[in-house]
Amino acid sequence: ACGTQPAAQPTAGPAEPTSAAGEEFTFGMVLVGPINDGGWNQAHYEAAQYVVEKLPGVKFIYIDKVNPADRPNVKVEQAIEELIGQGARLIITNSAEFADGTNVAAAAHPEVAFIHASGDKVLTGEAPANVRNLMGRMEYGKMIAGCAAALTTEAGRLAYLGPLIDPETRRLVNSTYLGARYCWENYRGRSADDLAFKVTWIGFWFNIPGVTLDPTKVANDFINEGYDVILSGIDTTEAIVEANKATQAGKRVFAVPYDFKGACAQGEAVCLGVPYFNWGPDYKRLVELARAGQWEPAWEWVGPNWSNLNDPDTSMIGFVKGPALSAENAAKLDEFIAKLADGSLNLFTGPLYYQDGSVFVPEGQVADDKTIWYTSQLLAGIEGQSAP
Amino acid sequence: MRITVEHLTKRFGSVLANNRLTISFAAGQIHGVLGENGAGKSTLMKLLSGYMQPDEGQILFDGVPSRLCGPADALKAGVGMVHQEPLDVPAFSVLENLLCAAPRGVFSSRRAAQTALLELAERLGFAVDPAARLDQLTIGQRQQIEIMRLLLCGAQVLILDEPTTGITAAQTRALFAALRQIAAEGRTILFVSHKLEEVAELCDTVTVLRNGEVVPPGQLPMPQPQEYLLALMFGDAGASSAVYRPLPAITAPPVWELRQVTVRSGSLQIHDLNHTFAAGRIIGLAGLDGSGQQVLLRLLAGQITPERGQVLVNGRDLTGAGSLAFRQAGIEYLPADRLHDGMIGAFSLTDHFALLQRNGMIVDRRSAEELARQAIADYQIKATPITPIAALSGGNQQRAMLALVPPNARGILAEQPTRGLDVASARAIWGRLQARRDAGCCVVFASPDLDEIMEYSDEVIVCFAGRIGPPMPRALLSSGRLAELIGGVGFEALVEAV
Amino acid sequence: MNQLWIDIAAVLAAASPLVIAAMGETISERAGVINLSLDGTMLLAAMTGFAVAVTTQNVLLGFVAAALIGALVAVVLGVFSITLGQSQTAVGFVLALLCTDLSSFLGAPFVRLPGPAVPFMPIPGLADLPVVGTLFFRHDPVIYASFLLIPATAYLLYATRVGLIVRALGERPAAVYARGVDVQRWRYAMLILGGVLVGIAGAAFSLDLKQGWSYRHTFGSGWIVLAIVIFGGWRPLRVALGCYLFAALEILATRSQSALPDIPAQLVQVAPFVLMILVLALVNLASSPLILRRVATLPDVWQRPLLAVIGRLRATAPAALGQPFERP
Amino acid sequence: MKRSTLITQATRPLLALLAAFAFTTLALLSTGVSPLDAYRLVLFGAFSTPVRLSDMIMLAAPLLLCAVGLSITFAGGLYNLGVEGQMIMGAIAAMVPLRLWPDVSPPLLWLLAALCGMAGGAFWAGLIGLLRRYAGVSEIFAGLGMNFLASGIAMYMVLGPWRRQTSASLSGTDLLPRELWWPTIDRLRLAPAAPVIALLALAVVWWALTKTRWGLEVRAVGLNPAAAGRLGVAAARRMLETLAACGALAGLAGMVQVVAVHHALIPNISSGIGLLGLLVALLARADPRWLLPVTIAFAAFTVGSIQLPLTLGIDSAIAGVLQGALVLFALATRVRKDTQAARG
Ligand SMILES: Nc1ncnc2c1ncn2[C@@H]1O[C@H](COP(=O)(O)OP(=O)(O)OP(=O)(O)O)[C@@H](O)[C@H]1O
Ligand SMILES: Nc1ncnc2c1ncn2[C@@H]1O[C@H](COP(=O)(O)OP(=O)(O)OP(=O)(O)O)[C@@H](O)[C@H]1O
Ligand SMILES: [Mg+2]
Ligand SMILES: [Mg+2]
Repeated sequence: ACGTQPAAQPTAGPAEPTSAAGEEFTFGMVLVGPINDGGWNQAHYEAAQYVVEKLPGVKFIYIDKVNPADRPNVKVEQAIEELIGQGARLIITNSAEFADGTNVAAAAHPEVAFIHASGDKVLTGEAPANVRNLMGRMEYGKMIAGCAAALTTEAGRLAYLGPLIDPETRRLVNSTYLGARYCWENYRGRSADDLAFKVTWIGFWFNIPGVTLDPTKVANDFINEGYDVILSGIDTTEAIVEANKATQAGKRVFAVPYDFKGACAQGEAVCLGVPYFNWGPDYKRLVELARAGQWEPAWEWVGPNWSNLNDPDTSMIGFVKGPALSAENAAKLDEFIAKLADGSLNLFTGPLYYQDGSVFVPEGQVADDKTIWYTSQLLAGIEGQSAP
Repeated sequence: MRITVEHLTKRFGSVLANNRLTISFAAGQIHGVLGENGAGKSTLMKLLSGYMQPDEGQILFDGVPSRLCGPADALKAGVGMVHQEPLDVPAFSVLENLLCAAPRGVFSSRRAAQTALLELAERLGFAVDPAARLDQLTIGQRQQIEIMRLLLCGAQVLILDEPTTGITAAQTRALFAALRQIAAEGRTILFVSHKLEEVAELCDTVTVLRNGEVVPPGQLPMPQPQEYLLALMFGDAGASSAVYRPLPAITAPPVWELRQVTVRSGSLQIHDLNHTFAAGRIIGLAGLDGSGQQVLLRLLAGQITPERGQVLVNGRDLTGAGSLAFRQAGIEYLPADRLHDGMIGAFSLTDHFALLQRNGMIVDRRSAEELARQAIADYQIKATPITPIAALSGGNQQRAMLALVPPNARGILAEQPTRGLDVASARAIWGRLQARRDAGCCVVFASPDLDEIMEYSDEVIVCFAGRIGPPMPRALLSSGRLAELIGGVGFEALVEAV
Repeated sequence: MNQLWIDIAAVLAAASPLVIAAMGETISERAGVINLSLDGTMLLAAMTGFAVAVTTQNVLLGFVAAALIGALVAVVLGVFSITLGQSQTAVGFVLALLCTDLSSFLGAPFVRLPGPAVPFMPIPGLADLPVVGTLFFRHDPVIYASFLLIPATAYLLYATRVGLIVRALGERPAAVYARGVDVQRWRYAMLILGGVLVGIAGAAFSLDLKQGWSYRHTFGSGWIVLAIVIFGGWRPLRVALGCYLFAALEILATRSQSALPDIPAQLVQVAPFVLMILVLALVNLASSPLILRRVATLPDVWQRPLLAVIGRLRATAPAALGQPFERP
Repeated sequence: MKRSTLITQATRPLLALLAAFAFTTLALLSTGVSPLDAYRLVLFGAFSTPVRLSDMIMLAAPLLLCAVGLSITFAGGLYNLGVEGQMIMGAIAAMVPLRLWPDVSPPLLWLLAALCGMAGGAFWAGLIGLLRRYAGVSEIFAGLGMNFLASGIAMYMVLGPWRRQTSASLSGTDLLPRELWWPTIDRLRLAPAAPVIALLALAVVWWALTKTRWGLEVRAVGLNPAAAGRLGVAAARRMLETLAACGALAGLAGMVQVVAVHHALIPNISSGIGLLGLLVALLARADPRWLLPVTIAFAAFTVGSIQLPLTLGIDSAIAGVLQGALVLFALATRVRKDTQAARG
């Protein structure tokens, strides 16, 4: 019954020797959640499969669910140690939580290459020399998601199921809001004051019973409070599942899942679309780099391929429109995407204000990468905690 | 219905509780069953009522052999048993208790059950409130209800195991009248008791059990001479030796002094109590169940704190100090339920003595074992120093509990000190308590058995409805007067006189 | 106002697995057996129910499987405690942990898979009634079942012959034995009946209220149900009230993030568990001798109503709860 | 007679062992992997490399501390399910000096942290005792409630006062400065101080329970509080003391988790070690002589099972299944609880 994890079988036998390297190259991944979560972790897992498929002679091993709830006595370092013991020469860790552990393990194994996905320790100079950071510019995906939500909502009430509070999640919420507000004002012709946008943070990337808020309950609560589009910011799919249930119970609620291209499958009827990560091409590039022995530290923040958002071989960030998005709104959304693509629209243009009224981007300026990366508060107009 | 048993045998491990018993109980009569503790009376009754199954032998009802696989079979056959401690459900009302697991078809409805119950109660002369909760009734009342329940469920044979142990004289009279009435209606009654007088008063025949056998084989018609029955039951140990002893003068200070004490426990309240308990006395507390004896004992043990007033022990005010402080002041409390509240079943005598050591951080096993050995010799306890207390017989447990009373104890509070013990064991226990008294201890005990009170007390205190009478020298009291006082006759005048 | 009714309806729905499990536990505790394995049983049943429903695409089969698991664990508990006479607490606790790990182990392939769910089923005609319709008739069958189970349990315990025997089993098994009832067999039966309900409650999570399967999916619900049964004084109506109170507290906790931004919601969300225990403590404290003695010193005017309140609050456990019974 | 009792004494644990493995094997078979491979990892995996061995020891140390503490409460007749919470409170309390005075010399700071941790755990356990004594809440539920509260407080500390500079994640506080980590052997994660302290605790508790009057009194209270009280034992006080002693040891375990394992406060700092400790204590029948071997075995199962998902693709929870089954079947082969029913 456990056949869902074939990649982990060492019995799979050595891949046929390749002309390129002659010997097999193993890369390992430590995932924070389960590989089939329909979200963040599945996106990473499938990217690894993509690499194995595209690069002969590359073997993939992993340990998933490395978090204090599922594996209380396993630390990231330990998991990495196991993977290296199994022969991994490149390690990918996929959670912001893994920053310290990745650095500790990387320091202990200078001969191994490390990718810490979503982190910034290279940027801050705290990482050993064998660590790279990789992240996608999901801000665009979230703007599109926000726009789709704003185009669809009837009540003018959007809810965002947030994970934990850190710069990354804040900038993603802000992007969503900016996208939503823009489309609300420009396509729906309504005032920003009429748009309710609420965030509830559950406390972690996904539900850890007893530690985080229960996303199922939070989503239900959004619905009971009259929010009719739920945007997910967490790794898992509770938002779309609950929206789907509510719709079946006679309400009209939509959802925008996150992270994984196939996430709409859990509730086609309510899915407005999904912004997702496509890690495959970049992992492939980095695996080749590591195999060639050309590893060096870098902090990368990769954007979409604007010419074809959904190209599996080139675009790090994608957006698939969902069945619940009406044709009319889909057309408007395409228009919006086109504006983002050609640069005529940059939503991070001032004036933008934080919740407490302080200035995020001054009038007439455009935020640079570092400002956006280290967003310190939610924007004015968003209901929800900026900082704990 | 006539009951016959043939070659009935029941073993518990190495104990042969019933050894090839063969007897017959004729219908329509009251049959007494006598025997010392552990003679096998209860075992026989439990076999007859299907509560346990025999190892060998058979039971015949009206000559028909029947296999009883459980109490249900027995009741179907018409045999019902009232256990010594009524086996009812205390949390239920009288009516619920009656209906619980009643055989199919006996009661068509709650209402029908209630009517039937009230009718029967009237016939037997019992007073009953169908809505009352059982745990608010006395043991005697609960026994009456059990009897009626069994009769209503169709019992033709009624077995009563020591029914008079926990009930008052008045209740005993009512019970006997009812039993005669039931027998007169043609039913058979088996009456188990230690008490010769009761058997003499009530029974048509008597069967004496000794070590699991009937002695002499077969039933005896009543009446029989008391000495003869005693000899059958106990061999030589049963000979009476009650000697009245004059009270010595007391010089020691009183052990307890109660000053204006008001105390409440449950629904019972005792007001403005003033009493002094002198050293070197045995004081018996007499009264109906729940008249205040237990409250008084627990008050003296420091287990309940008075609402008002003072409790002095050896002249020191210990009001509200807690039972530990009382103990440290030399007060020892011996509960009725030895294994439950008295001692630690899994601990041996040695462990108990070790527990009593008061100095040093480390346990001195050697001296504890020495003390245990000595206690076993002194108190004739059938055990080794390392036998778990739970494996001792009831009498030996009681002796062990007594042996554990520290030598410097000033006051001993005993609740039913001989509960469930036979005459010989009881006498041994009393010998010990008297020795303590002679050593200057004050012994206060409560007992439902008036004979025990009369025999062993130096002074008697009568409790009636939460009021505590003045101490009366035993020498000035007759059994009849005591029985009257317990029932409240003349109690007012007694209290006024003080 | 309308929002209030919606919220109450949400509480009624959210409490449904708790109610079902609590009724089951009430029944078995009334018969004298504590099923301390509840938390593990619910997890294992939730997992099994979901796994079966996913594989067969049949929700009903999922519930059947979950009920069987509940019964199975109850039987194991029975064999160890009723038949072999081991401490119910120890066995129940070990079973709770064992079933939890078993659910994690066997459930691994089913983590976060999409699966079928109990369909929404408004009662035609009644669902559109104002207020009442929202509260009671716009739910799914599991929630209706939880509604019906409360009076059914009360009826069973207080109005039937079976109920008399069950209650007597918990109060004085020896008395029931003396009346010709097979104590062990009845205790098994009630334990299994309770287990079946607990199993169904587990599936009510994974197939309805918190649809899907993940590790520790029903987090702590089993423990809280055990506490609620005590809080409810082993009386079905009060036990149900406890479940609703708990569900309400949980919803309040979810809401509190925006209402009380200074307190992390994570602290608030454990609050219902803590509050439940505190309430239990208060209830017990109220009927402790300490308080009763204080009350006794008050003037009569105060004493009477206070004693009445305490009497209502007082919860006495079945006298033979947790005690083994051996046939003589 | 003698012979047969000897045989049953030897066969009973053996039977339990067999039954537990049969049960676990069934669970393994249902996943389709070879049980032998799985057992090889679970039983011996922890001893296969120095790194794993050291991980096992670092799990065994806090586990032993908890189990030793629980053997005290078991002797006192209490089911201290609150041990998880006591560990958490110990960890939180230990963090206080570590965060307040990072400049004090490390050994002094560790001593301070250990004392704080023990006090924190003891305090938390004492609350359970008070709830039981004065509010009549069974220690099981009081303990569970306090566990929830403790983890709530830990989460509050992690998200609130002690949160990281830039984020508010439940993953934990910032790591402690390096010099505050307990020194480890070479490249292993083994901090020798942890097992040493745990063994010391074992010795002290064994001595206290079997040789001292306090221990005898605790056992008396555990068997029959009413009778113990009658015989002059301050039963209520002993109950509080046993809980506090257990809490102190659990708190110490929490402190070890902070300075030797996680080097930070994480919400799940107790990592289920307390509950595992309950299983250990149950299996060892709270007998101090059995605590050490059982602890090592259980820690080895847990550490060994970490490789299961990696090499066999099955979940590591099978270690928990094996542990639970062992205790369950061991319970079954014990003497009945009700053999010493009341007589008289
Ligand atoms: N359930 C039991 N297990 C072991 N031994 C028992 C059991 N019941 C009775 N015995 C033993 O069998 C013998 C007869 O006991 P039984 O209760 O029949 O005596 P009894 O005549 O009723 O005594 P008593 O006057 O004390 O009630 C005693 O030695 C007793 O210890
Ligand atoms: N449950 C038991 N566990 C161990 N031993 C027992 C048990 N029941 C009976 N015995 C043994 O059987 C013997 C008889 O016990 P029993 O209680 O019947 O004595 P008894 O005749 O009632 O004596 P006493 O008059 O002292 O009460 C005891 O000495 C005891 O060793
Ligand atoms: Mg008898
Ligand atoms: Mg006896």
